Amino acid sequence: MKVNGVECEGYAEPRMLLSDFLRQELQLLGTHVGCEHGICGACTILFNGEPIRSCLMFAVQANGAEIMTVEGLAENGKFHPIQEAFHEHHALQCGFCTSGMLLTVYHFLKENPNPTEEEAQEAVAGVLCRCTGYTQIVEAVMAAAENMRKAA
Amino acid sequence: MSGEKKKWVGTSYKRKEDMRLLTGRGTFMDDIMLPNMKHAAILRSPYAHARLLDVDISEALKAPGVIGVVTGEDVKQESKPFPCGVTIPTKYYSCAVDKVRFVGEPVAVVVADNRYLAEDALDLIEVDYEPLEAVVNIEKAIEPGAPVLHENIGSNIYNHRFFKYGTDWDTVCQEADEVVKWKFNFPKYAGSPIETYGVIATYSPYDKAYVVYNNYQGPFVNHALTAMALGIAENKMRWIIPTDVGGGFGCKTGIYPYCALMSIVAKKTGVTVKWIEDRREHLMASATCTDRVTYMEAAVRKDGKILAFKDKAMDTTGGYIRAPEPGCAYRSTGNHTGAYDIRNVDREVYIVATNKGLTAPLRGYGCQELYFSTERITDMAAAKLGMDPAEIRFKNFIQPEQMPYTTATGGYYDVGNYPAAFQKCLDLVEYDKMREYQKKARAEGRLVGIGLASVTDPSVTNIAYVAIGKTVEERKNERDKSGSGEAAIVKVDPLGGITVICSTNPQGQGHETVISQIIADEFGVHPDDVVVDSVVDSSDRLYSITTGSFSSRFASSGTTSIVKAARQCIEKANKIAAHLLKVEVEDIVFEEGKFFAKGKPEKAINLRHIAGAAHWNQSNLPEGMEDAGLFGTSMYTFPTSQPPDDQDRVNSSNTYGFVAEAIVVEIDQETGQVSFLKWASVHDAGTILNPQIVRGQVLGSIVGAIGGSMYEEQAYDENGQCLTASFADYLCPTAMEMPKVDVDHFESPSVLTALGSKGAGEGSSMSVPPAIGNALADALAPLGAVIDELPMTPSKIWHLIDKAKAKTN
Amino acid sequence: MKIEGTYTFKVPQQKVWDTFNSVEHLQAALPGCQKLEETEPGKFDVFLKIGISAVKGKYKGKFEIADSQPPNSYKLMGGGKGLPGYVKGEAAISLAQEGEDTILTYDGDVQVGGLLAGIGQRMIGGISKMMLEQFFKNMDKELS
Amino acid sequence: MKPTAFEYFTPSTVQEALQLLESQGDEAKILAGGQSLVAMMNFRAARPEVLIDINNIKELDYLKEEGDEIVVGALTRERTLEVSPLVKEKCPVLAKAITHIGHLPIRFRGTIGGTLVHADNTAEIPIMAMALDAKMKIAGPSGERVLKASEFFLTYLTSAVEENELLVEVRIPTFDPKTTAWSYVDIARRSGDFAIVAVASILTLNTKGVCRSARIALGGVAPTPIRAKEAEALLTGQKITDSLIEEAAIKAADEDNVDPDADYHATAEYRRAMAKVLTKRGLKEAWTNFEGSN
Repeated sequence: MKVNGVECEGYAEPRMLLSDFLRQELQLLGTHVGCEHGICGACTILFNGEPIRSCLMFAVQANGAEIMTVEGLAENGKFHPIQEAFHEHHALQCGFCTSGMLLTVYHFLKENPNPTEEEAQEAVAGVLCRCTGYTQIVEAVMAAAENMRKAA
Repeated sequence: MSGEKKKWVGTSYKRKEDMRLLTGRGTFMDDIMLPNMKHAAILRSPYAHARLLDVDISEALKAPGVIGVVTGEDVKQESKPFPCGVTIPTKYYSCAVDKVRFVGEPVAVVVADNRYLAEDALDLIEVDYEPLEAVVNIEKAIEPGAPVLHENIGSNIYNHRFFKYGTDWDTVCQEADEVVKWKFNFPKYAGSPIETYGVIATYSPYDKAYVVYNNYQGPFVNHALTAMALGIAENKMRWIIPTDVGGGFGCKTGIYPYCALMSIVAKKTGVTVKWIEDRREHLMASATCTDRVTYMEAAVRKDGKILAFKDKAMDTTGGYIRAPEPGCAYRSTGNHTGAYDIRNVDREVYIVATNKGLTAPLRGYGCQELYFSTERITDMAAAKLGMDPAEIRFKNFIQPEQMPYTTATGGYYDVGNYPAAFQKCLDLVEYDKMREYQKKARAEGRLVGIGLASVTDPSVTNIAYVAIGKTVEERKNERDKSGSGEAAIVKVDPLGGITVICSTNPQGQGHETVISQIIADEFGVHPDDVVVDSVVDSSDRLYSITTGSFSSRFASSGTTSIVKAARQCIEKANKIAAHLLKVEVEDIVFEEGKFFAKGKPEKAINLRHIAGAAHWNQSNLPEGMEDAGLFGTSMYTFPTSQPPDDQDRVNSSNTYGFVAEAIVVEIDQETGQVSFLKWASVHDAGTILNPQIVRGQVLGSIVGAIGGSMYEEQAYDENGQCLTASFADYLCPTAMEMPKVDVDHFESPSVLTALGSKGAGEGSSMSVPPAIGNALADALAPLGAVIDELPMTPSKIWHLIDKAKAKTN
Repeated sequence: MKIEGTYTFKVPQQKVWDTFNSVEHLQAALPGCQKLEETEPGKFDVFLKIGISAVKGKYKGKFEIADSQPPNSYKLMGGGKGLPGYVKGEAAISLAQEGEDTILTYDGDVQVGGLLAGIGQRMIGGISKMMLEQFFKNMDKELS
Repeated sequence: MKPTAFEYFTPSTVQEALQLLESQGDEAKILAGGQSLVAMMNFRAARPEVLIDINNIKELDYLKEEGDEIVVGALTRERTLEVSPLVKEKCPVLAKAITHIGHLPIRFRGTIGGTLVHADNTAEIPIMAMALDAKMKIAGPSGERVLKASEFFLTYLTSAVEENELLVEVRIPTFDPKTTAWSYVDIARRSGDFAIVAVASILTLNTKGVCRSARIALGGVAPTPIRAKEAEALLTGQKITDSLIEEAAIKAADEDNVDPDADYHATAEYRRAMAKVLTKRGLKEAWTNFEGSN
């Protein structure tokens, strides 16, 4: 499979979850595991460009797929505008759900570059955060959208 | 000291932690990999109450990849029950030894090459249980004839105490015009951080010492208790807490039994063992707040003056009681009367055994349980007197001119202007306009309610409060315990770089950033130049019984230690500067990172120069200076952290902030669904160190409290089965459940802390449950329905409406 | 969890009684029953394989018929456990002839524990009801 | 929370999948989107010894129009239906209902076939299958058979698909939005949760606002999604009014029609009451949003 643009290989018995494979075999520790039943959203990654729960897929199912994890967001040591906005708006505290949040937002803004606040709120509702109360996350999403539109 | 104009403190300096956390490069517990590391899985009891007759591990031992299996028998051999501050502690081990007393209690541990194989082997362990009758209801548990959980105690009462402060209740009642009483039920809910517990333990048989990585949050008293349980010296058990901890909210104070368990497992199996708690384990068996039944009474005069509070509070800590309980009932002793000038208090406290999961502090520790009953009864008193709930609060507030104020129960409030802060909240929510709006809505038959809460927000606990669990007589035979010490080391390296090491290990609060801001101001450097080491390692960090990140300690006690340690450095630097510049130390001016003799700024030397002198040329120190280098250390404890007195009064915390909450709700009467129309939250956390971070703390404490008030509960059926062991049933609010909240501040700087700051991390977790309760009650008032429990789900609200309507028809 | 209700069999009471007390018929009618053995009079060992969602799994258990008042009533007590958790229950069962039909009334209390209760609470009530229905339907078949 | 070991097969045709089902016996389980199954496996509540992953069967992933039906391969993702212009135009109520399923990442993986076979009584697509009179094509060792939704859902979490069969296609009748009023409403504890009760309403109307046919499906009030036949009959042939809607709602929540269970989140009485409230609100919403209503 290709992860963050790099060809990767590893061994996985059929039952190994994709989340475990990314973390243990590929040592991509930025993908966090919070519930292993698809609800918390911390392990959300992009699978062929689509956001999915990596705890609800087996690694073998990702054979040949293109995957993007949080490690693939920043380029050349520079924050992606979404990361920048999260930083600017204090949209993270402990940072554990943040990887799932970022990838969810990354996909969301690709599909909807000019969202309403309500849409942004709904978009991040698929990832549980226990620290922030979400308000600053939604503010960051709106700011990121604006900055990305300006840059485009 | 406080109130000076600062360059960095008070600004929303952007977080330094974000750099790694936003790029997936944080180091959380599960990110730590050690050589020869194997993986543990825990077999847990499906029964709420049963005798353990036999645990057969023979098949599990033969399973592929299995290194070893540890059972309660091993744990009994290798450890003693954990000490706990009640008269007869339960025999609480890290793994069940004779009986299981709650669903999810550990019964055995398998260690295997990976977690998958470990879980496979769990399936092969045969346990012979003799099921016993379970008891889950607090009041039923203390009825005669209830099944007894702990034979050595003989009843289900872990702790039972009476307290009287001021004039006795009956006398006060004679003076009162009304006595309002009601029974309240407060639910069992949890912090449920997205990162669960995790432990890696290793044991060296050669030096008989343990190294335990874990995502603990303090207080470090539990480090000592764990060493005591393992029967080892405290310095033979090194705890390392990684740079990043994925949320705590009090819940991670409950990890220490697993530190003991995995230590035993590492010793028995001879390998390094990693255990990462899964979500199901977490939701059944980590830690929640206590659920509480309160029989609450208030004696009031016609003019609204509350003369006395009386309560009978019954908490349950579940199948066992473990430290820091019985704190649940006593942590709020000093602020029992909240923001009100009430001089008479009558309390009866029970802590009860039930076949439910165990407890630990939850953000707001003990205060949400307390204020849910005191703030609800205050509203009920207002209703009885025909007063507005805002008016009764104004009538009872401690006035600013009464500060400093000592509460009837021993709390010492140094500063505060509660009426003004409360008024700010009313203005923010447009209270009068909202009451008008409500009037109109009611005329249209809509259920609109306004809920208020005004409470004091205690932080930096004085560990002395735990002693309240024992009577004055019992305490006489024991040595006193007290204190609130928090540690900081500030060191300036030979090239002038500043590194800070604290004992408040953060779980997302942004300590690295705020510490950098403080140090930048103290030393006149840039925050980015300061390095803060977030790893807490018991072997090389200063720590004490009280240290850790809990009870909002960082903002008041942590920062005070940091400032003191920094100023020690500066004091020493002044002396060295005087020595180098050949002037008297009194003549040295330190400004913007430069040291110079008064009136001669052109001949300034910088910190690097001074640090260089202190490190590189140690024979040339000023006269009388014995130590080389440049560093400062502090373990500041508040002088206000005294043991309880012989009338059970105790200053249970050290700084007391204030929170005012005003919430406007509308209930859909057909479905029982609740929507928030308006919400204002005003906090007095003293001097604000970083507004953006404080706002995040407030909003975060609000979402957690919305959870406990409306969505989250560790629920049990009558047989003690936990019904909410997945996130499909334990419902954490999502972004869609978070309303818009206007947050504002009223700053009255504490005179007890170096920077004037008080705790800011917990506030709304204690004020939102009563405010939501009051809002819903106010909305339902026209129907005559009463809110006396949480969480209020649509189904429950609908039944209240249905019943009330049936009554009127 | 309380489970109560009635079921109408279109056969005389004695026949219903006999069938409900026959190992053979019980084995055939119990949903997922792989094995049923009477170890001593009125006491049974049972092995079930259930295939519904979270309840799916193999269960080993025992049940007992007590206070037997032929052909009118008896008490059923039993329980079993499997990897997904345990089930324990007690029910009073009574039969009454009504014309040509026999009305069976059951009034029981079922405890479900372990994994099942913790993650499947949303479906336990429904599934218990469904399995009981299934059992009576199968019994109906056995009776005809 | 790690799944038990299983043997893993990835057939690339329906034929292969059926052969595997036949040869592997009742311990085999089909893996489609896996959004319920893998979660259950992680809890070890599901312990299939054999997993037949049908995600590589490309012939099952299609969405097309045939006559007055939308024809959907069983492996089609929920998200594909949600954003399909065809579905939006010819069956907008389905697109709307799908937005209520979990959260986006679930819909990107979850398949129409998977959720139908899982047969949760509160799941959106099963409710819509009932409401729309969808037909399910099931392939088995002896060929194919087609079942109506009313025959497809047997009871709690149980569909008519046998252990050696595979659901391959769903045929959804389209409707003309110009003459059809529709709505999908539900109550859940949180956004994205399984509904406590959900109601789908589809009313075909003539130019004078008279209801020519009515279809109302409810979820969460019986072992399977159900239709409110009496309420539908009441509406048919009538001009829609508030009082008629009220009456229909009472009928929909009638004891003969609904038999809900209680769980921790809601009592049976609440569910029954919500059957009425949501039917009323659903019909009102359908009627209000309908262009010909005013």
